[in-house]
Amino acid sequence: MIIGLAHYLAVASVLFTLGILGIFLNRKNAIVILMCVELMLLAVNINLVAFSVFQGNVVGQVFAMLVLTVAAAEAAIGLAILVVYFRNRGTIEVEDINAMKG
Amino acid sequence: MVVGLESWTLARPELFLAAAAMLLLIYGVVRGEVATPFVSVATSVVLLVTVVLLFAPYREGTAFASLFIVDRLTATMKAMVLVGAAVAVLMSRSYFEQAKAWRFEYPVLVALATLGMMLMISANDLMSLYVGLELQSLALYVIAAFQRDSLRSTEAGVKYFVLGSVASGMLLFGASLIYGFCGGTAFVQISRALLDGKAAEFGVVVGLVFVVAGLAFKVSAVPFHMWTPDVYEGAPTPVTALFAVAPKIAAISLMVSVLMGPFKPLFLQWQQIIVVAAVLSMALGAFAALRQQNIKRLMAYSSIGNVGYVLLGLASGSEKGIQSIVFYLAIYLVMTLGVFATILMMKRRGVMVESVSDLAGLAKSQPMMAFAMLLFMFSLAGIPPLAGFWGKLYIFIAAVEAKLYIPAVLGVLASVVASYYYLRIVKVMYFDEAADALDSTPFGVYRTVAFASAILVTLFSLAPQPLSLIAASAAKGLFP
Amino acid sequence: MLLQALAFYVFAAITVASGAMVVVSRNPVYSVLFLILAFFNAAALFVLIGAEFIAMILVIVYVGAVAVLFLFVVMMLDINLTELREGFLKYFPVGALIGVVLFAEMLLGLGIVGAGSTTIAGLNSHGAQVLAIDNTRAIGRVLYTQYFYLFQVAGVVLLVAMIGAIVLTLRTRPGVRRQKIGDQINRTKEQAMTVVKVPTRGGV
Amino acid sequence: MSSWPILSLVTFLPLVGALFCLVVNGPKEAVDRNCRSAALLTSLATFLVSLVLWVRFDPAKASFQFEEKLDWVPALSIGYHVGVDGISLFFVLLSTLLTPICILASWESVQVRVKEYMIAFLVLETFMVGMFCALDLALFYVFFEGVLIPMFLIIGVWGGKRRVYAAFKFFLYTLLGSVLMLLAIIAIYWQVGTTDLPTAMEKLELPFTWQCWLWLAFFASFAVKVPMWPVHTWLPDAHVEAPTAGSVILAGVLLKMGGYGFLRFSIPLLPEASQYFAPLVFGLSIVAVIYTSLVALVQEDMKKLIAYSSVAHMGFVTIGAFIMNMQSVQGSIFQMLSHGIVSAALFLCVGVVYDRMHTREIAAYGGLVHRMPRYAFTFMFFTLASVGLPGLSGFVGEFLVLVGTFKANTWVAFLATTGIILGAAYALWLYRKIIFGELTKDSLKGILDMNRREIAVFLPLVLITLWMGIYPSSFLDPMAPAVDKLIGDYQAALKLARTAALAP
Amino acid sequence: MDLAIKLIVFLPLLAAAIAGLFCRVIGDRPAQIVTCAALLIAAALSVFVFVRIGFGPESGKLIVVKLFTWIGSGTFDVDWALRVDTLTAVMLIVVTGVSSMVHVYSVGYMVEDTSIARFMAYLSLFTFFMLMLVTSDNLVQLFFGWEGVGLASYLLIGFWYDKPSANAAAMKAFIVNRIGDFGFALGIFAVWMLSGSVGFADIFAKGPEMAQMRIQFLGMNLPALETACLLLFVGAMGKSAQIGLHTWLPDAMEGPTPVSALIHAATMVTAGVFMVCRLSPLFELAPMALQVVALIGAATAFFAATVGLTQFDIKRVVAYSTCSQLGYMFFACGVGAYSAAMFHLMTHAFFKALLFLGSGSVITCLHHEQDMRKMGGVREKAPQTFILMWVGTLALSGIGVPFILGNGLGFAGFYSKDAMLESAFGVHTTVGMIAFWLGVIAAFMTAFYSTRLMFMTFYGKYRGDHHTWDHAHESPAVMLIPLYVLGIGAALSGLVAYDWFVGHDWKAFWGQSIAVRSTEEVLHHAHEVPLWVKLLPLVFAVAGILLSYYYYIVRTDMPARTVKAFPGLHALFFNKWYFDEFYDAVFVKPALAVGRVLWKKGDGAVIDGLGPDNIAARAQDMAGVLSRFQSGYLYHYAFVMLIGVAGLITYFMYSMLVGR
Repeated sequence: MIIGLAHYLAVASVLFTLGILGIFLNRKNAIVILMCVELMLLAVNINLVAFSVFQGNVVGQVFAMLVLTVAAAEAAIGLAILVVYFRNRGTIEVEDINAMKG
Repeated sequence: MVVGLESWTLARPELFLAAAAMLLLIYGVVRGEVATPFVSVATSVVLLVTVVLLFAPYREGTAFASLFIVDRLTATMKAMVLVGAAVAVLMSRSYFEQAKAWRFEYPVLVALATLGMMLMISANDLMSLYVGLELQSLALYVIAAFQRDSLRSTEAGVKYFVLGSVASGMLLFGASLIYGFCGGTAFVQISRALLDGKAAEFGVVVGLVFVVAGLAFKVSAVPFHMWTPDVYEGAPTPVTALFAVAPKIAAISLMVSVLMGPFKPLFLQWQQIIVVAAVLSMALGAFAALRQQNIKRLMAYSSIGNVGYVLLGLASGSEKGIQSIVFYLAIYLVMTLGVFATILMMKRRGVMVESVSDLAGLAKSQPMMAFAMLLFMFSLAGIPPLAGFWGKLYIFIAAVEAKLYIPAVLGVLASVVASYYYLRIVKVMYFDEAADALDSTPFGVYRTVAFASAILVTLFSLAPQPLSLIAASAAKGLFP
Repeated sequence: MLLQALAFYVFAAITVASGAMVVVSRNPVYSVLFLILAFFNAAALFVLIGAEFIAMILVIVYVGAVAVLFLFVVMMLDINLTELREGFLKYFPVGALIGVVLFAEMLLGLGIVGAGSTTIAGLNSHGAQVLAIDNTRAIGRVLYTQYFYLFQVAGVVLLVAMIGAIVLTLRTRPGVRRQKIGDQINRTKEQAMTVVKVPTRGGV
Repeated sequence: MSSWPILSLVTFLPLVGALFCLVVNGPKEAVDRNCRSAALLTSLATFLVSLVLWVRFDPAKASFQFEEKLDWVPALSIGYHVGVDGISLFFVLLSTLLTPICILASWESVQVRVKEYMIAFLVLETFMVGMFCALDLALFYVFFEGVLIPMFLIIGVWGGKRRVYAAFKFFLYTLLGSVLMLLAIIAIYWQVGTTDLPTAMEKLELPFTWQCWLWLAFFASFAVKVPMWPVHTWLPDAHVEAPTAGSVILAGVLLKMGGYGFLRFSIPLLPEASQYFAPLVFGLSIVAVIYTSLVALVQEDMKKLIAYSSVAHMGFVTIGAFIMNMQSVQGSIFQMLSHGIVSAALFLCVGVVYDRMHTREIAAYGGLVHRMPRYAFTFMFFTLASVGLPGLSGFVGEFLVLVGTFKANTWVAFLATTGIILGAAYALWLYRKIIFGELTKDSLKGILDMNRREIAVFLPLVLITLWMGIYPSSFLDPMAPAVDKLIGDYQAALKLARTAALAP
Repeated sequence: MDLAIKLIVFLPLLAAAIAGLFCRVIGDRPAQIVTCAALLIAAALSVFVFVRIGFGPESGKLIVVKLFTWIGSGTFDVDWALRVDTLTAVMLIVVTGVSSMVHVYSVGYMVEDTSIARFMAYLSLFTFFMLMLVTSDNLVQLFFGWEGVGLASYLLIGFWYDKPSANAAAMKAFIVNRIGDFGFALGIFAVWMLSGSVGFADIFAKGPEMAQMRIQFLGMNLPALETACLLLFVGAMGKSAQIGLHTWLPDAMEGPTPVSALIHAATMVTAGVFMVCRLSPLFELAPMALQVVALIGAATAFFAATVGLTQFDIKRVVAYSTCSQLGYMFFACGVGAYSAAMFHLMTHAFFKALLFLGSGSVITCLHHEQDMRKMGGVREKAPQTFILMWVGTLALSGIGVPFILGNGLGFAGFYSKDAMLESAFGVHTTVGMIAFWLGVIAAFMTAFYSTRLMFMTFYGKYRGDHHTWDHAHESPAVMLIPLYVLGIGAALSGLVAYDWFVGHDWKAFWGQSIAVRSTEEVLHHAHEVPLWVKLLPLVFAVAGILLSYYYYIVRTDMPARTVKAFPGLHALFFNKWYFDEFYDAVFVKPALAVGRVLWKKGDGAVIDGLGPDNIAARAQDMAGVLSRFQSGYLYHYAFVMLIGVAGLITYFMYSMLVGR
């Protein structure tokens, strides 16, 4: 049994779907949403790396590195925003984040 | 491979902006809070100087191993973005001072966000697209939450951030698929691959859908618009003003260059997506705003609606369509800045207010401001002879020529519905008696911006030709 | 080959399972830990496919920095363990349905299952490409030349992240005394002491 | 013919006054006074210039005269192309005539925001005149829609109790119609590559289905404007709530934009569709004539009654326009002009008593003739003109329309003629309730007759009504060649279409 | 000659303008002088014109004075022009003569009124319109005069605007006339469509041609000329108060009495007859239309007479008699005896004006009392009026002594009524016979009710209150002089004019102004009717007078007993055959009800309710729905995005599958 590109893509698809589902199934902690985003990005990285390897060019891996970098930056900012939000609201439960609607 | 001088020359405006932003950052750090006014003004100046650098002298071509491209269209779009950002920065001082959040990081972040926008406008590769997009997004997440003591501002930050991250996740996922199926990330590679027959692959279409979804989020097109009203309402007003113009124009430009560039072979596919998004956006922008009381929220819906029209122009996929987009955006920029200048001056006994009903009696207390607002509102509603009409006319001409009859009909009908809430603002200003008048605005940035916008709107109304020439020349960038 | 396949399935299964646990864990701390587990296994998958550099970066950046940051923030903000609210269960079916549909469409449409895609079939037929030089070197060659621009911009992105994180979270609390070295060094004799002329026999 | 741009002068002269009003400053009284005088003077000057237009108009020519053609938005092939022919000439004059009258009529009744009021009126005048002069579809549309802005403000700011509802209804109703027309204009532009009207008339060749769609789009706009049943309901509301002068302009000029549009655009551009849809127009017009006349019979508000009567009168216009023979078309145009004067005057009449009593309830009046004989005479005069008494302007238009209609379709003529009977009934009923009877209401005992200013407002209208009734040739003759050409082209187009259809 | 004609027509207009517009400035007296003078001059000039046209150098000729173009639109061409031929000349005499007398009379009659100048202006204005009518050269100008006199009638009926009944009557007159005009207008359209012209000369020339044509009218294929003539006749019915459209005429008595005399007796109401005579060259080519005219006329003559039997308002009695007499004229026209109709028109103008003015004199005498039940014995107070009224009554009844002086000797009505009845008999058609017998019965009733009026008013004892009686007095000279003039006319006009109108000079007199062919034929037959036919009307009239004498002088209880004997018939007659009630129930009330329904339900509930208001409400609802969707929750927002993506992918998947 040969592990081919499709296997990696399948794993990525599962992770991506999980990430997306996690975002709107999670009613609890906003940080978990960030983690779900990280899961999505991981899926993307798996895609990129898999394609890169199977195509035999390195572009995908460079892209994955960029994604990693940006994801780190994103995590930092996301957490910072959650922290300031927490300071104002005293909670980061997703269900409580709805001062504005309509 | 060494990065040649040519590359640096082409990216001169961006380099200048980046360098200036960092210098200002250093200056701010060194001087502390006292530097804020200077940094702010300097940022505006820098942004405007960057506009000059875009065209003096104008060069076009690709740079940095074809990751970066400059043509008429990108230059024009960048100019609009820069002007929007510069004015937004200029208009932010009194708001933030009052909110006690007047810090030098704000203008610097705006400058960096603008840099990100310029990079994304100039993107010629999925990777440069991504980094540019993220640069602007990250900066914007921060400035949405910039008024960190305010629950609404931080909530806006949270929402914008979370949904933005999801959207960029989708975009990335799509990008990864496209990379995989097309064998490269450079736009030329993609387009070549698609022309070579990859266009039939469903994987490409899925990738395209994800990419378009990510971009649609940035332009807040339905159904990826949900963040817009909340963020517009929650973010500090000057930030909202910025959001309404600069990132929107940049994202539209990006969308145009992506869809009309590498994905041109998939026109028939993406046209359907864009038409649906356009129609939904126009309709939602029209209907959802009917009951809004908060004027910022109302403007959020209005911007969704306007994006719908722009997307209709894009959906026509013709040179005229692109012209119409540039034309429309330029007018949209001016009108929106004018409206936000008015919103920013809404104070009652020193307190900022932002309810539509607070405008009551403005026609009496500040007739000139009210008149300017009246012009903007009728213009936004697309009533001739005001500029907004020409924008819509242009768009609809493009749409009809592309045989998009039904979307065009739906579009004009939506514009009728939308005119209701624009009129409502006029009604509040002119028909209603004020229980308690707004404070009068001293002559300053807001009035200047409002009047300048009003004058520009009038000029565009009477002589749309120069602007249409600019639009035509910009569209040449895509249709050489 | 079999070993490779076995390894793939193990790592993939753990990755997916921990991904799922990230979503469903009641305790956010567990979520973070499962996230770390998922990253580790993903890194293992990368190694398996021959992308060692990315695998290492993933471990270092994610596990070393990002995940720890998460953990830190999760700990810092209050964590109260409550039952999954009914919202989860209420929305789970419809969410799951859409998720499954999307997933199925991706599988089918991308040609992961069945023989839908010529591209994937083509790439599969070649199998994983082995580059002439090692993975790290290959990346290094392009990163600072062809993709120099991206490298720089990534730097700016990080700068923005830094500014953003600081500007949002840094607070100068009134009443908290901090060491000001500059002030200490600049202190002059006149500032440091007052010469009081004490009159004789007058007391202080 | 003329080296100086007289049409542009007529169009944009009012803006000079508006600009003056805009910059005038000082204590409120002075500003009000200056704005009033400035507005009156500018509008009078405009009127005088437009008279020059009439004097120098060559009545023998069917083509457009005083043409001016400039590039405006070459990128979209939109030009500033203006000109008048016999059809539009008098509408220009009507607009320029009614504006000073409106300003004079608002002299005392408008006391708040005088400056804005005058600006709105002058801008409105520019739009109206421009609309009738425009020979470019886009230009026409700009003016056509632009009218909405000042009118919206006039109703909304200076209107009555339900002014907001009325203003919105007016605006949105008409906007809804006109945006569809915009699409039609775009479609035409797409076909011929320009929005220039004469070029479009020459070049436009559309398949029949297309013609029908475009015709319907134009119809949506013009029918609302005219207004035709059943899209007329904005009119009573708008009229009732608008200030007097607003109603005057609304009835006097704005309604004519629809009828003018049919003649200028629908018929020449889309002849086959016009013929195809003519029965629809007849049907709706007949319903309008009878339905609204019956509704007018039971109104309790003076303005509403006159508003409904306007719908009925405009029913004749639409019938006439689509019968497409010399008499009916000329009659239709003449009816528009006459209605422009007469209904305007009737609204002014309502305004006279409204200014004094601040109510428009018919029941609140009665026996005014005792205190206001001059007013009674004026009101009677225009009531009679409205019911189409021969010798006054209303007769000529109605009669010509019906003469022409009878030739084409006796049913239409028969049913439309019944409108004349009902017209007499409600008009005389209104007059009787307000003017005749004993003066019993205490509130009316001190009411004053018309003053000099009001007489000055009415006198020209009385004279013109008589003139139009007794010597209508001054109006019919100059429009004859243009109407002749319109009909000729229409018939030729139909003939062509028929032969094309017969050809294998 | 041209100048005279212009002066005749426009002097009254000028006078009206002076009196009406400047009444404040010049006062009442000058207004009276100006208008009376203008009318007297016009009357004098009319005599001049009449003489010239009837007997002078222009005898039998046609004079057309073209003023200027009125309406010119393509082939539809209408001029303002004054056309004078014998027919017009007769009308000129009648109109200016009666009008000038009424003007003079009004000076006295209206002496206590507050707006004398206005009244005089209206009268003069009316005269102008009437003159325009009779001098018109085409149908449209005729229509102008037609509607103009309608207007003047409206103004004058509603002259006392304080009286609600007067206002209602004025409106009714205008609107009922409008109904007639509706037909008239359609008739004009039809004529124009058929002949391509509205000028009389052209239409007459095209007459035979038109008689051959057919017309599609309201989906029916009808003979063209018959249709056109019938439509035109509808106009005549309205103006001349023929049965069906007569309801306005009795109500019109709300106006001042001189008005009734001038407009509702002598001139305006006869316009219908004039029109039929004027268009006689057309009508004679439309035999079916003529039969309708004759029948309607006869029916009206009979119907109005029956109603006249029972009325108590002195003016209403005269009004119904007018109605009835107009019916006579129409059946004369209907049988082709246009000259006889015109003859009666002229004589009727004199005696009916006399009767009205006389009634007016009685009314002023009794302080504006019009109910005959409150009169009686007035001859003591107003002897001159009494005598003049008798002249009028006898003229109306057609009393005379036959066989002497060739044509007999009698009051004016004697000649003209006989001429009409003889013509009707003479044509020997069914319609003619019906007309004849109805006419004879009507003659009986006419004699009865007109003498009933005399007996109730002037004989017996006064039945009103004493205060009025004490102040009752004979009218002043200014009122009596016109009465005398008209009395002379009523007495002698028949005798004098018999030969010109229907006697052996008629051809020379009329020239081409009326349809020669049928007139010749009819008059020929009329002169050859049996003796009993010639005597029968007279016998019936005398019988009527005698019966009336018996009822109201000899046995004053008889009327009441007769009423008891025939309650149903009396109620029918007394309530004017319930025409008003019928119209009210069938037209007026439903129209108002329908109007209300259309307004509230149609405009309000249906059009606005389903249209704009509904759309607005639905849009607002939509806004509500959308804002509920905008819940503020992140997961909802993310969900929407997911749905968007999933939807698009599903769509493409589907379309790809279908595409393959």
